[in-house]
Amino acid sequence: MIQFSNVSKRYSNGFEALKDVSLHIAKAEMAFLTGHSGAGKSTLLKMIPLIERPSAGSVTIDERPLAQVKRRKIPALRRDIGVIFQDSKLLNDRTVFDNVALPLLVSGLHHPREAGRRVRAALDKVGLLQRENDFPVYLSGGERQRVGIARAVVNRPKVLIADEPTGNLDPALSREIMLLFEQFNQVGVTVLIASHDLELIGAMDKRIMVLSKGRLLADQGGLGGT
Amino acid sequence: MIQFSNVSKRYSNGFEALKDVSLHIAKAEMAFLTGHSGAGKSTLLKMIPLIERPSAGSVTIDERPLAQVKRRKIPALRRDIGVIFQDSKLLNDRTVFDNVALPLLVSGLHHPREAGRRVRAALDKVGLLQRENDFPVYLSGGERQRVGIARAVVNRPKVLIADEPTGNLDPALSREIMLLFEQFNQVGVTVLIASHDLELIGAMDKRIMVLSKGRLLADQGGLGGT
Amino acid sequence: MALKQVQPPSRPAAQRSRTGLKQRLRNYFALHFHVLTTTLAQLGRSLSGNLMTTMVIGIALALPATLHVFLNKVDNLGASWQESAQVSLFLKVKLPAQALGGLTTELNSWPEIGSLEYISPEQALEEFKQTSGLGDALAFLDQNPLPGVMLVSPALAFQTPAAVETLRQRLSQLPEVDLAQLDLEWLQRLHGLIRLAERAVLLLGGLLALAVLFVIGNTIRLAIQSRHDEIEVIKLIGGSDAFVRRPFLYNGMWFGLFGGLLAWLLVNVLLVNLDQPVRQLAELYGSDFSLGLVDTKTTLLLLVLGPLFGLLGAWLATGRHLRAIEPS
Amino acid sequence: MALKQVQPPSRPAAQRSRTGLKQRLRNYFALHFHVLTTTLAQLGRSLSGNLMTTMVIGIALALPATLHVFLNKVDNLGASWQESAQVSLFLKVKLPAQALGGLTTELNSWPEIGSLEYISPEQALEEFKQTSGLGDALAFLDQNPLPGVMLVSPALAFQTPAAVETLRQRLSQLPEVDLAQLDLEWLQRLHGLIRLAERAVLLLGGLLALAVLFVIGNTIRLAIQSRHDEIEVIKLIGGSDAFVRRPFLYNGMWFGLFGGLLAWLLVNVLLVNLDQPVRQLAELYGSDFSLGLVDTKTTLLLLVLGPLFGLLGAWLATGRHLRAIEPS
Ligand SMILES: Nc1ncnc2c1ncn2[C@@H]1O[C@H](COP(=O)(O)OP(=O)(O)OP(=O)(O)O)[C@@H](O)[C@H]1O
Ligand SMILES: Nc1ncnc2c1ncn2[C@@H]1O[C@H](COP(=O)(O)OP(=O)(O)OP(=O)(O)O)[C@@H](O)[C@H]1O
Ligand SMILES: [Mg+2]
Ligand SMILES: [Mg+2]
Repeated sequence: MIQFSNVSKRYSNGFEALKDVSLHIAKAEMAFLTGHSGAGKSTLLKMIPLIERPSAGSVTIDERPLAQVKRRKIPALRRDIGVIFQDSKLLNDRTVFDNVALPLLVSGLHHPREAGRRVRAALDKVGLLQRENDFPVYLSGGERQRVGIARAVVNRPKVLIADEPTGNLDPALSREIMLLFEQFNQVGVTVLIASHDLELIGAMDKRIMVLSKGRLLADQGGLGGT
Repeated sequence: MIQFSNVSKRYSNGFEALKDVSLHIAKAEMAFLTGHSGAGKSTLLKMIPLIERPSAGSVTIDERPLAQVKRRKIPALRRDIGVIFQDSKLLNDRTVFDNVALPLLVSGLHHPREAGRRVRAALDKVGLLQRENDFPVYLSGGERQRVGIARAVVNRPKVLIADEPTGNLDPALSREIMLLFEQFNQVGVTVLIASHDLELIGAMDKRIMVLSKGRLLADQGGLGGT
Repeated sequence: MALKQVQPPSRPAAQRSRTGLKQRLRNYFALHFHVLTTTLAQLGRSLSGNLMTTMVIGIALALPATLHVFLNKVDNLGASWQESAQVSLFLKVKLPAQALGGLTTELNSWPEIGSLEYISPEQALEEFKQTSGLGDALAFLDQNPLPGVMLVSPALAFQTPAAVETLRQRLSQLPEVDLAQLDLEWLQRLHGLIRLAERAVLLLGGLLALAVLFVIGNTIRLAIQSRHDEIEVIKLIGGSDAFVRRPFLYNGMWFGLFGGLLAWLLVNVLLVNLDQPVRQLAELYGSDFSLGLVDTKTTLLLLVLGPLFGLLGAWLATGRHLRAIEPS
Repeated sequence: MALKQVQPPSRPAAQRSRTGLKQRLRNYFALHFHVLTTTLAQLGRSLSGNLMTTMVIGIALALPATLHVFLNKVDNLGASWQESAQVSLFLKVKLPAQALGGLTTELNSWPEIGSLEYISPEQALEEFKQTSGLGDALAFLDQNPLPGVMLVSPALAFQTPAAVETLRQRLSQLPEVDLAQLDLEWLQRLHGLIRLAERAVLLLGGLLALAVLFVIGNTIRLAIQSRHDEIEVIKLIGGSDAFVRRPFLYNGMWFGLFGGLLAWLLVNVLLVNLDQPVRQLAELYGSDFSLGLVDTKTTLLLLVLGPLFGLLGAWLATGRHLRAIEPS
């Protein structure tokens, strides 16, 4: 489903963050990405929703080369991809409910009952149902991160991308969130997660790709540990 | 040096994030704070630089009750405390160098040679010396977090407070940063770190305090594990 | 996933199960109404700050509007200004009454001529005695040396200095007329004054219209800057440019509308304040002219142009600045 | 830590080893200079947006300044307006030359009187023949019925309608004078016009001054909003309120200064544009009056008031809004 072919990325300051990376993630697969700080994990993930574009090589989703997606069509593409960021990127002037409802609003769902049902289902999954009327500044770091996760899944995307989704969560909660991602994966969502927590991702028994200084070092299917 | 006496914190929405917490951290001690997401770790840390004030009980630093610090005197207090936040809180319109130099500017050090020397020393400690002219958006999540650490230590504070400083770092780098904190501690800085990474903090062989639902559950001196 | 696989991939998930036209239209209007009301609510929330913006827009709109109202009123005065364009015909001395009647009939048929007024030699002498201050001195005269005078006011369409001068020359050719005199200077002064006022209003109006555009554009630009993160997030989530722009456009419109309302208020305050000196001045000219309040036309103009300018300013500001914000 | 333990705890670390007064002063000025230049650089960087703000301020400052310059020039015209306050003394007929000389000497000694002009009966008749259009008719006269006329212009300080009227009454008591006449109406009209203009300038100037304050205040307020995170971080690091406020104050000052410069330019553009119609108008009144460019005093006023208003606006905006931002 997601195909990287000889992708390199040189940033405007001349730094080469990805070097000749090729990989394929199948439909409804769940995979992890790991590597040292600055290895290029976030750079790789950002290419899928077209936040960054490769300087060489190509990325295709569903056989569709992203290089050919016109500016006007980018929003539609992004609506099909749920993204969880390293920092949660919530809007501070809206309640938790409104933050999670945003993707629905953006894709044109205004029916209040239906929207409310979906938002509450998503919040329930991350254990924050009772906080729907709070503003993000009232939440702890881990709670904010979980709201970000709820927002990413509320519109039932086809692809879920998560950048360090458990960086602010305690071990027990981290495992719960990973199980949640696995549930999504089981109903057919393609899931790609970047994480440093080798213990956590090792226990998941899924494919693990290791980046180092922009190169894909190892690509182990379903083995625990590094 | 830092004394919490029966501190409770009820937020404006009625939620009680800390319940009757008492603890004492000695001068030049290094201690860890752990607990589940939403346990109250950040709330506790925020009381030291007067970002939050207790609703009951009192906090004193160096025998000085914080409740009596006047509004005008808060900046001077904060200049003596290095704070590392869960999100790195860098200024995006300044280079890494200028971000790290900010605390020096704020406390009135303008001598360019001296400031440059200190900023570069701090950046060197977190391994980002060669990135001093980049803007924060050009950095990876872990790099940003390390810049935040450099900023917190550049002014040689008497107290160092870190909220999840290694949440975005890989295990090897996390250990390095912990050793850096330990070095600071060894020259007399009082260090208090909130973290979920039990493995990491267990290996440090320092005092660990455990918060749960706003209460101080355990307080173990120099024992590994929970 | 069974549910989803039958759907085309590029349509947002939320719309997949509802594609009826009616539902879409309803969605569309619901969205606009939602944005309309939420932007208004936002405006209300940070009232004190937005009041400042609104005040500036109001002031900028009020000044040219006041001038417009003022000149409008003065234009309506037309009639009392007309006098200044009069041509005085000094008739031949001892003109027979029937020649005078013939002249009157002929002149009345000329399209250039608006109205006539005849002053007989006796009236002229009387008036001359009174106004010249030579009353006693003129008692020496044993006969009336003055001719009859016909005051000719040109029709409205013929009041430019050139047209009046042509008329004067035609009139001076008439056999009954000894001399056709015109206070052309006064007419030219009047036209000079009007030209000056028009030029000033044009410059002022232009500058202030520009100022309104700038104020609104600037406010929206800074609003965009201060909501930079929000815009980034919405774009990341898949919000289209139109979706992102919409609240700012409504915002500009609200600013313009409230600015227009405030301007209306200000214009009235200005008019009331200027009314007394204007009235005093007018009295001296023997006119009962007074400014009154804003007319309906200007009111409507303010309430239409205000939001329009707001929209335009917002459009200009969003065009450049929204595009520049991209997620990173 | 050995180094540190000898230092008092509440002094920031960076200052601990350097407490000399000279060094502190140098630090202080270095800081201000740093903020002064960095805010200017910031302004330069986002030029297009800041240009808008500057334009609005410039326009708002330019309009009252133009009016000020205009009225100033008109005030300097004083001399040519004075005529309108003339009193015409119709002297007794056949006044002996030496009585006339005595009258002239006496009147010249009155402080109320600015200047005198004598028109002999012969001159008067000649002028009357020409201006009345009765040239031929007056040929009937076998002797000159006209008296000599003395035109009296009041001194500058005695040109109010009331003072001129008092003067006229005093003059009419003189034995040599037959009649003292005054076109009081014209004088009153003039004063009415001046009152109106003054009132208009006051209102306009007040409104626009308010607009300048609002524009600058608003710009600073939105700048504060858009740098919310930055302010929060600086406060967290221990930046004092003054430290946080300083760049915004300088920012306001820069806006005011550039706005003032722009206003100066605009005023000149306006004056040049209005010069032609004004000159045409003045020519009709036989004056060679022309607007010219902005005088030095107004230039200085703009360049001082601009930054001052900028500073004031920034002060007002920062006072409320900076305090509201606290780290969380
Ligand atoms: N916009 C940019 N311009 C220049 N360099 C960049 C930019 N973004 C990232 N980089 C650099 O590219 C490298 C890879 O960054 P990336 O964010 O992909 O790392 P990462 O693997 O996600 O690291 P982390 O675990 O710390 O988040 C880093 O060295 C970073 O400094
Ligand atoms: N300003 C606030 N208003 C209301 N409730 C708040 C506020 N800040 C925090 N809380 C609540 O207080 C509780 C403790 O928050 P705190 O940030 O201290 O947790 P934490 O231990 O740091 O959690 P994490 O590991 O997720 O960062 C949370 O449930 C949070 O929702
Ligand atoms: Mg990353
Ligand atoms: Mg926390």
